[in-house]
Amino acid sequence: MSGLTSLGAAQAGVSSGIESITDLLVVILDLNPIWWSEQLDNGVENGNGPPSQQYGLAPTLDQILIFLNSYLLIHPGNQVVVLGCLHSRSYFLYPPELINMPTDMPSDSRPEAFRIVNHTVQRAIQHILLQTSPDGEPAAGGEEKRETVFVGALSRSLCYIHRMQRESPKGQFVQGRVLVIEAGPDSSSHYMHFINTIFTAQKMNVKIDACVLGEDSILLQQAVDLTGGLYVKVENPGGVVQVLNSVFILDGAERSTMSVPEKIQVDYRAACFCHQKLIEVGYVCSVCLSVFCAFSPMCSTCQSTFKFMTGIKKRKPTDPTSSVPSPSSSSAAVAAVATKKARNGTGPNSNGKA
Amino acid sequence: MANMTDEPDEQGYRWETEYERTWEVLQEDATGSLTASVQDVVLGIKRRRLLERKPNLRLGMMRHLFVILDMSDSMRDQDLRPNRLFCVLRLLENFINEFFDQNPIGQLGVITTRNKRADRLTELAGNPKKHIDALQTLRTTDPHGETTLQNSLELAAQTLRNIPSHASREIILIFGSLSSCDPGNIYDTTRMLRECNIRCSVIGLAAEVSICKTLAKETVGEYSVALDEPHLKDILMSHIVPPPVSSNSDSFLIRMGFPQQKALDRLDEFSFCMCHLDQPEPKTRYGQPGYFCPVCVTKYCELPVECRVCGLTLVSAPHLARSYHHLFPVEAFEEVPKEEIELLADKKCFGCLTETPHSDKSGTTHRFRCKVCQRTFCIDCDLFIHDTLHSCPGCASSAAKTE
Amino acid sequence: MTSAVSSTDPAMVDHKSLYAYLSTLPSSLLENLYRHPNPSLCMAIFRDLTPMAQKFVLRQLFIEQILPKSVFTSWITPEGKKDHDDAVRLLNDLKIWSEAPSTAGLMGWKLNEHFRKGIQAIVVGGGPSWSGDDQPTAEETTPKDIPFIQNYARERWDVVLHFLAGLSGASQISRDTVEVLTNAGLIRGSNSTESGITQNGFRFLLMDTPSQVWRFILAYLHTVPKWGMDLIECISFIFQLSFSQIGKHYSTIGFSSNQLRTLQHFREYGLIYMRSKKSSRYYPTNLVVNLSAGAGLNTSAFSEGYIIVETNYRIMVYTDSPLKIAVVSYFSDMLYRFPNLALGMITRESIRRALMKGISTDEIIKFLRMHAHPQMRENNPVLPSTLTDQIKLWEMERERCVFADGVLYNNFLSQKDFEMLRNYASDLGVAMCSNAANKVVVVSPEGHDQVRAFWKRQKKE
Amino acid sequence: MVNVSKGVLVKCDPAMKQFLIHLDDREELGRKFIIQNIDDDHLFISKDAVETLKDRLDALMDKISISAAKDEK
Repeated sequence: MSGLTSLGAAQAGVSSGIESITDLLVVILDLNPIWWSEQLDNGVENGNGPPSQQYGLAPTLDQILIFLNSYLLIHPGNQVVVLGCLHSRSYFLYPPELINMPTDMPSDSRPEAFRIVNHTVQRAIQHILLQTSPDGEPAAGGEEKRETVFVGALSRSLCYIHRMQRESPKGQFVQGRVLVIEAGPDSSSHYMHFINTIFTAQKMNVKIDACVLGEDSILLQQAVDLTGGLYVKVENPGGVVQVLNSVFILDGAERSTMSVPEKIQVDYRAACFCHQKLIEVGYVCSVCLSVFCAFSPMCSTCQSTFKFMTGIKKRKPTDPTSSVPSPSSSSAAVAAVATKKARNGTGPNSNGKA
Repeated sequence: MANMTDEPDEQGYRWETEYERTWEVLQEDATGSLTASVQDVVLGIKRRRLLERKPNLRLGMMRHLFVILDMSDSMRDQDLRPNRLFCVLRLLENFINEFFDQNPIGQLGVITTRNKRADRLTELAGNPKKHIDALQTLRTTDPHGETTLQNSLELAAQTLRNIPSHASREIILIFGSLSSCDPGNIYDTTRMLRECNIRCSVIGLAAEVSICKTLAKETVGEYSVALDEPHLKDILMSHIVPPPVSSNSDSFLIRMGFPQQKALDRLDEFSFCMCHLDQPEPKTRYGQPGYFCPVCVTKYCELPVECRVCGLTLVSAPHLARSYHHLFPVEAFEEVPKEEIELLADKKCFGCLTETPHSDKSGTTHRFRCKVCQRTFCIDCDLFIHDTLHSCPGCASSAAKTE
Repeated sequence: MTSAVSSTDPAMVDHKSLYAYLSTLPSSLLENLYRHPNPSLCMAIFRDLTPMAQKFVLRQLFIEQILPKSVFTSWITPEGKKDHDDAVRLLNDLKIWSEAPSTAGLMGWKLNEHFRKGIQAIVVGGGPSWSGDDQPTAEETTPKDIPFIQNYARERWDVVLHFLAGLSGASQISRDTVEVLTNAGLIRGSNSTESGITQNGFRFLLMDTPSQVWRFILAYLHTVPKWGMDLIECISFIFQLSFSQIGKHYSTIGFSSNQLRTLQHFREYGLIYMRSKKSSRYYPTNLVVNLSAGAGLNTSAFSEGYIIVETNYRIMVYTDSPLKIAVVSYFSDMLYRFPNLALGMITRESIRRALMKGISTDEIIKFLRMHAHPQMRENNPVLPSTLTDQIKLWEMERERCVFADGVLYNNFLSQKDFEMLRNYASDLGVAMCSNAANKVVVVSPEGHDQVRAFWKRQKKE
Repeated sequence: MVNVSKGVLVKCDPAMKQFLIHLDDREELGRKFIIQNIDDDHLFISKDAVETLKDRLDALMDKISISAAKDEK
């Protein structure tokens, strides 16, 4: 680099421009009022298991605040941002978007910095839940409102991380990480925005972690797998803080020195545009790449017409062995299709199951 | 701010262009500081970059591209640091990564031409690592002899000719020398390229060569001569975005497989993977999980790949989705007029909560509104959304069922 | 982080971190440190732990029963082995962990109850609020703003540094401060005003402000027992200060006499600001806030860049404070003085003079980089590499020959004898150097008599 | 019988070692001070020669290094 290599190298270490890394953790909470209230209802009605079996919003929120305080406690440089997402809207809880910073706070054994974060988040959630009574939401189907759309909150958090990286002083690098705590089921209505946001997170090398309370979420599994994050499904409502404080508090470097839950098998099959059904083999329009489960003469998204095809695709002679598309190879393709149909019913490992 | 003055679009060398009078643009404001007007200049540049976006055309998705690299004596010239060959190799590696990032189901091949002969460095393939390793080996071979345009174009066309017509066929020629030694008549080759609908663009490193110009013009390609390294980088990167496909090529419905990754726990499920079959010891991949082709259940380690047994293109859903943003780009945001700025409900930018500054004298309010969801953003978020995010946070969090 | 020099000799107080200092305290003292109602101390100690130690404590926080040791080893990957051992040693030294039989009979690590309560109070809340924090802030006539406090702090701190640098005209400082400085090993024992600055003193002046304050407070804690003040109360008061907010004012009602005395001391050093000696409100200054992060935290926040170094070894110091110019002149020859600028030249003689004083070139380079003018921070590397390489070369020039006492054994009769003696010496680790060809070995003086005794025994058989 | 002698072990680069040997041959310090030449970068010398040797080395260093400041003044 410069001067005597030994001297230069010793000096290069420091002057590579990055002196200190601050960690910024963005937490996205799922505040879907319908799902949380259902938890209480079915807790009371059919009483499945003792009350501690259900997820109450208040107890879960307390555990999450304990996790936030632990994260802030670890290093004075750590920063936390909290977002809340409902069915159709996302809000910044800390730094608050709707209300302004509360000033009069009862003081207790928590340091001031932690108390400010906790109170702001609690105040903001109260404000949001009071403001959006169930009918406050735009009129959408019953089932519709039960789902949670975290995509909007996710893309806003990437914008925020991008801003923090822009504004950080010269020698400092802000390393962003997003933790999504999801309760309700997935909604696949925004797949386009979802996949673009995941690729952006991948490019900014922002890891997306997922802590799921309700059922498993395919979208979050894909997000975690593509960005190299962690995915944990919490069974016991009381153990949320233990899981958060053991797994999701680990930052980049520590995930190699401390054992973390192993990688999940992600189901990457595409969903066809016409029936939203996961398919194994499909037809893709060469212009707009939309996926169909059966051959149709016209593409529904880009209205381009297709020449009729017999489903036999001439094999591209890309490897040198077969330079000219000899007739034999096309017949091989036909044979392959035939055997597939024969074996379809009985094949041991034809993974047709969802 | 450093290279503020040299805009890539001016042709010709820098000393010919008349200097931009930057010192007149910066005026001191009341307090004598320049910062305010410096900010305006920077914002002005950012705005201009936004407006240059090309309108939305129907883009050819399945791209098959051959890169022909000139390895003649002229590549030893040192006008590009450290010499032309090394500079181009460094930029090519960057280009290949970016190409597969933007066109995951596209395929790329590299051909080198030196000593009056053209040879195929790598096959048309979808795995960037293979190409980059091949380029590494080029660093040790030293360029000499003369290039041959005709042989290299013929070699590329030989493969591209029998690609199914729905996929776009392209050649990028990086041409360092000023002469070419061709066996036959070069114009026959250009006519053949045009008939096979192969789009050929040339990037000149030395000077403008007439045969390259006609070649590019006839095959609807682009011909540009690089002035310096940053300019060369810009030209190379401009080839990343898929070229607007000519309307006559008909579209096809391609049959594709979406394999599932399966962990092998039971012993009887262990299998070799096709992609490492010809590796010295394939047994290292024996127990690894892999993707199983839905038609012929052969195992592959990574996607996208074309199944060697049944010819089915195997790809995973995110790969397809990666090219969506070319087709459904976010339209440019409109600027919030001065008078409306006060009555805006939320004073903060929807994306990053910055309180955007007051509207300055040139009337720009640095606040931009998305036409669909009416959310307002600051200029940095606007750029971030259009350059990398490719989706508007406001629309993503609104309930409208946008597909 | 930890360069714990044996603290028995106070003059050599060189603790870089809280851990190094605390591990020297007797365990009974540590025990009631954790029992102290104010959890700020537990917080400071927790923040000073290594990342893995912190994670172990957090995982144990809400688990009552004792976890066997094997649980902790199952939590790490093979790569984390070294961090795991450091964490175990660290937590044992600080008495946070103690060995105890777990329910299953295996030996496990027990988390100190008081430490657990302290951390839980911090993280969960609900405990008693920190003393002196929530008294209704009596109406302060004109609350001081932050810039005022920062100026006051810098001014008072510069007085201490002026005295240390031995500049004439430095206003007098109290006898207690001189005692603390001697204890910190920064000035020689003589309590005459003439500055007998030691080598550590020079290096102290070159350090950035937060680590200076940190080292000073550690020395202060060492001298507190001499003044008969209660160490625990003093430590917890300091850490409570470090977690307060700058710009707010706190009341001093209900403070013990010890705390009031500490308050007066800190007022003199500029760590807190009080309107007058007897005022009942005090403002923590930026020197003491987030002190517990030790020397590591954002040094850039403190050092406003005022030094420009050029590739022709000329150095420009944009300041008028004699202190800054005095410090820079330790390693450069001052050529010209202007009202707001001092211009100097770094030469071989100036660097050798600094090396004689015991300042190392790494400290000089770190000082220059820390106070580099914002304009210089643009380029990478910040300091011109020709300068830093040359400075290092001048340092290496002085160390071309390394002299070390030794005892020479030569003209052995047989190769066998030579090898036997050499192997014995090297097993003992006292063989400094040896050459098989001409059968010569040099042994360190300490090892000499053992080797000789060994040789005599061999000769007898 | 094995010979034992006390002294000072000098570790230095070969070039500096040659300079020391040169001093020893020409008895610049009044008498021979090298007791044993061990290997390329180690010498064993008598204890009392160390101080004068250091000054002589500094003089050498000053002689061979040009200083920019001198022509400045």
